[in-house]
Amino acid sequence: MSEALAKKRKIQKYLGNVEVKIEHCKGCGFCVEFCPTGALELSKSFNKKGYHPPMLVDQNYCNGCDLCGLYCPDFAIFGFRVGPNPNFKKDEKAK
Amino acid sequence: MSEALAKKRKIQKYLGNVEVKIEHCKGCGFCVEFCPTGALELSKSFNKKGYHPPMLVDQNYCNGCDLCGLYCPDFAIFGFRVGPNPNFKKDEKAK
Amino acid sequence: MRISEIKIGGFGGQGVILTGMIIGKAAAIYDNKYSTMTQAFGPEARGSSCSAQVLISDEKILYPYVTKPDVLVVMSQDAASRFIPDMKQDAKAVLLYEKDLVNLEGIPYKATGYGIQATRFAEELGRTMVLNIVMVGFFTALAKLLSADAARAAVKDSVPRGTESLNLSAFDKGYEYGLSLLKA
Amino acid sequence: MRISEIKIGGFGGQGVILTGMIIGKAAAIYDNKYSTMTQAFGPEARGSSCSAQVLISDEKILYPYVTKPDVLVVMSQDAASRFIPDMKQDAKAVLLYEKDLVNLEGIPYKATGYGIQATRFAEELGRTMVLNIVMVGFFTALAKLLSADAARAAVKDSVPRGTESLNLSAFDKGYEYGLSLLKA
Amino acid sequence: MKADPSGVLTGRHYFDGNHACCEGALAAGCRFAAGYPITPSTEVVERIAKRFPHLGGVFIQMEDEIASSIALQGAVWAGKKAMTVTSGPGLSLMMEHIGLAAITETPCVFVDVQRGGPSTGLPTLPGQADMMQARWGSHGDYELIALAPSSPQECFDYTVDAFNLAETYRVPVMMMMDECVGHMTERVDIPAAETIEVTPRRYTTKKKGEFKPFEPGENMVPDMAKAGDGLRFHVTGLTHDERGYPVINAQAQDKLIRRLVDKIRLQADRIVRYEEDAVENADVIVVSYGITYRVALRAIEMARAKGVKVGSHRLVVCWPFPEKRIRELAARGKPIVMAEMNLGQMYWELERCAAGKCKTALVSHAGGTVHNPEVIYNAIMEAVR
Amino acid sequence: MKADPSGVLTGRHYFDGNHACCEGALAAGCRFAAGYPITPSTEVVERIAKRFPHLGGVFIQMEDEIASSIALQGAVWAGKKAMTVTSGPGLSLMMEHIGLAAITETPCVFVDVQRGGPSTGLPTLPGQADMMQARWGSHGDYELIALAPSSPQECFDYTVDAFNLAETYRVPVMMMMDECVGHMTERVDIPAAETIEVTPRRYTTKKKGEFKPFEPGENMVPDMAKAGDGLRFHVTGLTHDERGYPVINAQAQDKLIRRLVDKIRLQADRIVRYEEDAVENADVIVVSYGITYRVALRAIEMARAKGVKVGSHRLVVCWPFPEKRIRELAARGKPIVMAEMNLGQMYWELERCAAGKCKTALVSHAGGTVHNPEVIYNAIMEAVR
Amino acid sequence: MSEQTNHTEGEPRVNPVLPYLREDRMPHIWCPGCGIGTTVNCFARALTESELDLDKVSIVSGIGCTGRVAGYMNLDAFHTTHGRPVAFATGLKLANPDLKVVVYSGDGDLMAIGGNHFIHACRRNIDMTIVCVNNFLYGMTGGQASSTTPDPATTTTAPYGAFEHTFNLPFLADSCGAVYVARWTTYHVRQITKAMKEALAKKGLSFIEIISPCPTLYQRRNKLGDGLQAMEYYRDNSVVKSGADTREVEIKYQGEIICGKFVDRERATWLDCYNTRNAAAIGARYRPYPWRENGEGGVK
Amino acid sequence: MSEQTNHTEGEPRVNPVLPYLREDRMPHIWCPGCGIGTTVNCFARALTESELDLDKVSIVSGIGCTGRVAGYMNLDAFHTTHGRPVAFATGLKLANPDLKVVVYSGDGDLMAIGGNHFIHACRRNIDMTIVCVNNFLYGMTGGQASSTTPDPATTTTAPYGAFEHTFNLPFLADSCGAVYVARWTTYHVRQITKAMKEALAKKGLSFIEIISPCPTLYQRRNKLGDGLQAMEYYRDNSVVKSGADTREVEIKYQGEIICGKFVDRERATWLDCYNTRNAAAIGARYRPYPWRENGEGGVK
Ligand SMILES: Cc1ncc(C[n+]2csc(CCOP(=O)(O)OP(=O)(O)O)c2C)c(N)n1
Ligand SMILES: Cc1ncc(C[n+]2csc(CCOP(=O)(O)OP(=O)(O)O)c2C)c(N)n1
Ligand code: SF4
Ligand code: SF4
Ligand code: SF4
Ligand code: SF4
Ligand code: SF4
Ligand code: SF4
Ligand SMILES: [Mg+2]
Ligand SMILES: [Mg+2]
Repeated sequence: MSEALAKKRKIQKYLGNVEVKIEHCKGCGFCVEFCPTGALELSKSFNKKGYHPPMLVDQNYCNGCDLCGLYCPDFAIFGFRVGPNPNFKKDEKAK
Repeated sequence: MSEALAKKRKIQKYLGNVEVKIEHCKGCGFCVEFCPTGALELSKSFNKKGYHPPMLVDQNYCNGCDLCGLYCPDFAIFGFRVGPNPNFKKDEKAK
Repeated sequence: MRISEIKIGGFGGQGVILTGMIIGKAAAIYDNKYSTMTQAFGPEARGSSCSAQVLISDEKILYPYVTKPDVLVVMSQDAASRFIPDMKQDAKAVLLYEKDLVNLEGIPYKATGYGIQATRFAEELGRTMVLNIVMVGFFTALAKLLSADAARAAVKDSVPRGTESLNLSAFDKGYEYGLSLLKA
Repeated sequence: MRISEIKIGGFGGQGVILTGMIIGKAAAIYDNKYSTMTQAFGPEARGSSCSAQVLISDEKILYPYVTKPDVLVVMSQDAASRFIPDMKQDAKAVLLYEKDLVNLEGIPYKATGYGIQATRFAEELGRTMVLNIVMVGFFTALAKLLSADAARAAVKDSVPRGTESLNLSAFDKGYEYGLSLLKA
Repeated sequence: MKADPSGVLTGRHYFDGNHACCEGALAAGCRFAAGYPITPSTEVVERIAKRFPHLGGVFIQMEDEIASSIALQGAVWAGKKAMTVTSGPGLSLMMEHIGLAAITETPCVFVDVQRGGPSTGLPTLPGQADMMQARWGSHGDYELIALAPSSPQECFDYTVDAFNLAETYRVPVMMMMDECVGHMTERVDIPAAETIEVTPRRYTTKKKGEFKPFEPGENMVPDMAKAGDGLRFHVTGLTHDERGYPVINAQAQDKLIRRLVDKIRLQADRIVRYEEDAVENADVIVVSYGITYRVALRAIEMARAKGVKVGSHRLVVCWPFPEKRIRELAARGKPIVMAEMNLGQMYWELERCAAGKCKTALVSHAGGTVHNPEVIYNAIMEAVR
Repeated sequence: MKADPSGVLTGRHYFDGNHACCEGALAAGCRFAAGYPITPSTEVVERIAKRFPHLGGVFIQMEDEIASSIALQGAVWAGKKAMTVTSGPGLSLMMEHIGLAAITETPCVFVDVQRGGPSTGLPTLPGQADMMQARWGSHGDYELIALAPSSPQECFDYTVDAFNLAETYRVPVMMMMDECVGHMTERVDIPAAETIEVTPRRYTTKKKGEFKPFEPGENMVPDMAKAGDGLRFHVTGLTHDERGYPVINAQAQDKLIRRLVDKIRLQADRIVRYEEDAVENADVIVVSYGITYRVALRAIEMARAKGVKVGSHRLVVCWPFPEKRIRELAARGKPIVMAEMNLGQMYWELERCAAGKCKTALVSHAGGTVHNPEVIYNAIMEAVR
Repeated sequence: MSEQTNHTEGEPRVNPVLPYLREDRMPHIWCPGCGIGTTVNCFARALTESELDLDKVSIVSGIGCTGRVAGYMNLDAFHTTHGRPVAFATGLKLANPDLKVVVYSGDGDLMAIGGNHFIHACRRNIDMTIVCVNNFLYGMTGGQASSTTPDPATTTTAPYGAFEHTFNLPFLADSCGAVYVARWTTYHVRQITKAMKEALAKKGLSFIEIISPCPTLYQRRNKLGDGLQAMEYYRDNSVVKSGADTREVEIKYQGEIICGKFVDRERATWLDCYNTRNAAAIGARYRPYPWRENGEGGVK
Repeated sequence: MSEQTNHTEGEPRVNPVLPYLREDRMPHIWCPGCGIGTTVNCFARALTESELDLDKVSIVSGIGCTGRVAGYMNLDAFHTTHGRPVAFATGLKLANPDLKVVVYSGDGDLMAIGGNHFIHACRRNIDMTIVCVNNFLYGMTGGQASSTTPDPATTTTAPYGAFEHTFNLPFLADSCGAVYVARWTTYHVRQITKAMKEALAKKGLSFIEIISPCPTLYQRRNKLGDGLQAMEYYRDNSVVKSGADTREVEIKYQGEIICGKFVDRERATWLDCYNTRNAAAIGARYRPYPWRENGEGGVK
């Protein structure tokens, strides 16, 4: 999985972020798997019910599209856009 | 109706006949209408319930096909074959 | 409290229930009396004989069933043989019957009987169906339980729209024939 | 009639009910005693905590519920905090707990407590799932209500076919660890 | 509140009980009916089907009685007064939803025109053998109200009452008619709309957030809400708290179910209704209801003609049973005879409440026709012997 | 007749009540089951689904409970012993067909694992509030038999009894279990097949023409027939004569329905079953059934420990109610306390039969869990005060 | 007139339908010109031609005028509850697969209250024949609308005319999986007979819709004459299109009636599936149901 | 970790689904990886995009895991009895046609016990949206077979594998008259959202089937992994064929899942028909239901 995820990762034009309601997460992995930019990962730590909630790998990868939110069956995560990504151009050039 | 019936009437090769359970007849007229040879007619007289049961107009017209029986919703009539119709040939010649 | 007990018998299609209905309604609505109409279904829902029972009284009616009819109206042989034996055995009781359909021979009764060829009258009016209204007229004349006005009013508002005058003629036919029998 | 009351608490997925089932079956079938097992569903059918109650007696058991457990087995913090206060307040009572999942700090009790890292033992055997069987072994050693043979037999015929030896090893792990604590 | 004149056919009519029941519903403000045909009740909805399009009401013939008995409740929660009409076999199919109406406190009216049972039984002939079913036919504990008319006039009047009681107590109310009453035609006087008392639905005045749809108010009964008003309430057939949220434990059960039962049991004095005649000095009292009441009156007349002091207690409201009153009557020590068109149903309640204080006797009848008054008369004479 | 060994899981088991019930059915010869899943009863049919293919039985999960409750009857008339299993909401849906089984005298078994009601109520928690429904839930007059087990062993034993009673009296028999008993695991000893008494269906020995499918024979019960044997019989839910032909009048109704009712009422002495302990010298008797019986025993123990002479009367067969015996016990004049997990159901029968001869008290409970024994204890102490 | 008349020569004969009837229940309750009786003739003839062991044929009905058919047939006959004959028949058939099971049901019985059992039985392909007499309303209860009453026919519960969309029964049966689907009218007595014969021979759920007059309630109320006029209407307005796409055989008020055999296909029955699956999962130990001790022997 | 984390900048925000939920009932009871919650997100988004007055939207459910949806939505919500939400919704809608009525139902609720209400509602074309979460079995009661369980998946009541033929729900809805029919899987969150939006806008009965994982009972028992694996399966094995003939969209065990919008047509609703017919029969005196005093005014 993580390899496939890594492939998707690209610095995004817009900067997004997610909020996770950790205690509501049941660790199903939908958000991680279906984030179009591979921005999420299940964290190593447990919540109180013993599930691994997701976390952003790097904010640069998240464009705030909220697809994670649309997938999350537990209403435990959502994404939002913060603004243009200052790192975006640099990255493009680097490419 | 009777005109249409009359048109169907022809002397039949085989002689048939019908039995009518008069008190079970409800005078619906199915047998009369759908007898292929127009051999039946509703009688003028009533049964005890006030219906007009059917009767054979002329045995020569009945070939005993029992279509009347197949139609009769009250199981009040059935037709059967008696034998070859001695009158049959004469009629053919006459024609 | 004097209750008049009326029973009407015949077979399905003769309008037995409507007959009872009109008689009851005439009494209850237009004569301002009390009246109760009940109907008896045959053993099966369709195609069999049926009867209506009407009670008429000046006071509220409690027990709503006929025990011994004061007036019996019969429109079929079957009804005649089943119901006549249960009539009040009294010359004041009235037996009304369809003359062409009912043969009273061999059926004992004490009531005063009047026959009418209601079906023939109805046919003369062009609609066999109104035989029951002829009977209502006949009943009104002879049973003396309804005012003629009340009966007419009840006929009028119980029959299908557009058929009122036909039905009123039927009523009058029966009523007048009834009166004529009385005079005779 | 002396009835031993046992309660087992944990969360769904730990095999709490099966633990109760095996203990009860060992007593009822293989030790020829009487035993009753009842289970408590949480407020909702899925995903919440659950518990099993087992009674063991030499005589027929009438009232089938635990009032004050003589032996309490807890495999989650939630079960510990909910059930320990209801235990028999007696040093002869036995409290068995999953050392890694339950922290007894701040929960008062009079029973004699024994902890075991059942989950870790299970993981060592290669199947976290067998943690409950480790617990059954631990229970057998310390609660002294079952013969080891009976418990083994019950384990054997309660687990899925093909997993018997794994489960018996799990049992032995818990059983031996339990005995070792007694000796200590 | 007074009846909406548009639905009231003021005047003197010659109606059978089924037609009168329809008119009662219209007068009471019923504007939704769901039904499935069944003899001998069908005339009620047939008349409704004719009348509603002129009154802004909707009748729908559903695919079966189960659907009818819940479509009805949907309509109530959308703000309509609603009823369904059936007979024994249909009532049996409605049992699950009578329980739903009870637990969700949905005010609605079920009309049962009783015929001979069990099963398909005697489709065209009368019976009074659904009385216990009306009370006990759904699983679990609940209470409701049942009325038994004995004439077309009462079919009109009690149907109005049924709708009113449904609103007051938020329970399903059963109109326990029978084939005799349903098909008997008599004078029915429908009064002017402004003289017909109609209980409006008691809607909450609270706002979303404050409003708890199952918080008991007046008469232990919560205020109502209807869909579309912005209250965003939740209704469930699960055991629930005052917010209407499911709570699956014994405490919530005790709180909710006891209230549902107590709102009828504790207020029974206000709901119970009966008619009595000459019970004070009676040597024997006849208890009856529905059409059998009128038959019993004939028997009472006969006995009185023989000089027996006979009293009559007639149940108008059958459920709740007039326990207190029957205990009083029994305490007089004089026999009580009960006639009903079944093999013993309300009679068990009578016997229970009599509590051995007086002799009781049942004049049973398997149905198919009313009692012969003689049989009741004989039982009366036997009781005073 | 002895049980067919192929269906008997002889030996000592550790089963919950639902599994035991399944095994009881198999031992009794049940080879057809139709069901629809519902908590807390589903394990019964789940086990059946596993077991039947090995035994030449057929289980079909029908589209709903209505279908189940009649598919069952089709199977009986094809010659199988059959049952269905449900809980309150499903039982409500089966009401019409319980009436059908009653009027067609179809021997069959309905298992109700009671949960908290009404409506969806408490799906996973116990109740005993379908008791009156079991008796009265279908329209019209009829009688049936209901049993209430209090342990897995009894779930096995009584299920065998239920099938046997169904055959003997040709009535639907209700197994009134509850969630506690259904989900409680205990030792269940299944005896050897040759020691299990199984009542075979009493098929007619008559030929077509002579045979009348509803002519009462032994025990007022007609002999059975099954489809395919050339008897060309007719079965209807309408009121019928001995030939099974519809007869729609009061006489036929009286004849048929009185027999249906009387075959239970008049033979109640043979059907009624209870267990008593120390009632002879008791100062108070506790009446209970099902799981509540076992809870009451704890309360009785507590009271006895205080020196109170407490007797116990435990209903095994709930319907018919042990009227005669309760009247005898009441005649002793000592109080009777009843505990049941509902707000008063069998209690009304107790009160009726006590007929004022003794004090009676109800220890009610809305369901969701068993009584706290203390509460019953308190009622006992209160009763003897 | 004597009871049996017009019988001029030959031996006393019996109406060929009589052996199939319970004579002691005749005359039946159906109205003059009602088509149900006609379908019974066809059924009797189909039974004769099928050469079935009649002792093994059961007939199951619900409640309704059509529902009375079971009670008149000299077979093992079950007059069950309204809407439930298919569910009863399912139990009957599965409990003894040697029985040939026929359900006779009205449009209300089968498709209103009984609709769920119908669609599930079709889906499961329970081996039975279902005959639906469609008279476009509820006859027995006095002429209420059903799910087949065409707009704008009036009925007692649709006094201003029926207005709901109707079910196209052959299409529904087809959609749910019936293996044999046909429609005829009571005019088509020979075709009905043939269809019934085919249906009886077909393994799986076969469905025959028969359009039939209800002169008392449907024809009269809608001023369409009597039973005979209905029959003439059927004769003049039926179009035989065997193999027609069932989507296209909807019936409109007084429109043409498309008749014919629409579906005839093979599909494993419920019991086939049951045995196949159990054999696959349980293996050789599984004894197919019903187990026959010795090949052709009886059900164990 | 604190309750709300990873929230590094900007204002405190809310999950856009939250306003549609009864927060005081969260967390919900659904299992890890259960797809029902995902469909709720889509529904919430569709409601937003539809710009409906939420005070006028009612949601009706029966009993089942899916049936719990009603109870979690911050709408007027009715958690009725098992199998009956469509019948309840019919009453609700007809009694107040201004309401937008949505039924959320499981495959067992809708098509087993509730099948009759479903087919009749489709036939009548009652104006409502029905969402069916098809997880191939009965979740709430512990994993019994339903009429959609594909052969040979095992369930608790089909321990040797399900063997009955299954319903093809889009085809059935289509056959019975639904005007909008679509199928998607929980993988297709955007498409579900769009379908729901279209369905909400559609007059008449719209039906959306959503294939959804039940990891606890279906996937696990059949060794198909967890919820995520089911989602990946959907992603890899779904074939979008909008406009496909509904006859051809049957689902086989672990076969391809044909998704798309299959039906989108116009057909008068029950209420349209009711008004048209009454107006025709009664004439000018007839006031169409619901009568609005002044054009756009409220229901009288
Ligand atoms: C549960 C139940 N509901 C209603 C009825 C009343 N009922 C008897 S027959 C019938 C409908 C008959 O219509 P159909 O099935 O079309 O048969 P038809 O009489 O037209 O042949 C109804 C509604 C009943 N007997 N049982
Ligand atoms: C009348 C009735 N029968 C049975 C039940 C038990 N029951 C509750 S939910 C359910 C099935 C749920 O399956 P489905 O509709 O597919 O929903 P899911 O849980 O799979 O989402 C059943 C049978 C009930 N509550 N009521
Ligand atoms: S908001 Fe979009 S990009 Fe950011 S984590 Fe969620 S799905 Fe990935
Ligand atoms: S989708 Fe939701 S529940 Fe699943 S892992 Fe992500 S945040 Fe947790
Ligand atoms: S037997 Fe044939 S030919 Fe003779 S009357 Fe009957 S239908 Fe006509
Ligand atoms: S078809 Fe039968 S009922 Fe009709 S007229 Fe002929 S004999 Fe009489
Ligand atoms: S009412 Fe109609 S269907 Fe019934 S018997 Fe009469 S004509 Fe036939
Ligand atoms: S049992 Fe299945 S459908 Fe129900 S919540 Fe769990 S995963 Fe979802
Ligand atoms: Mg019909
Ligand atoms: Mg499901």
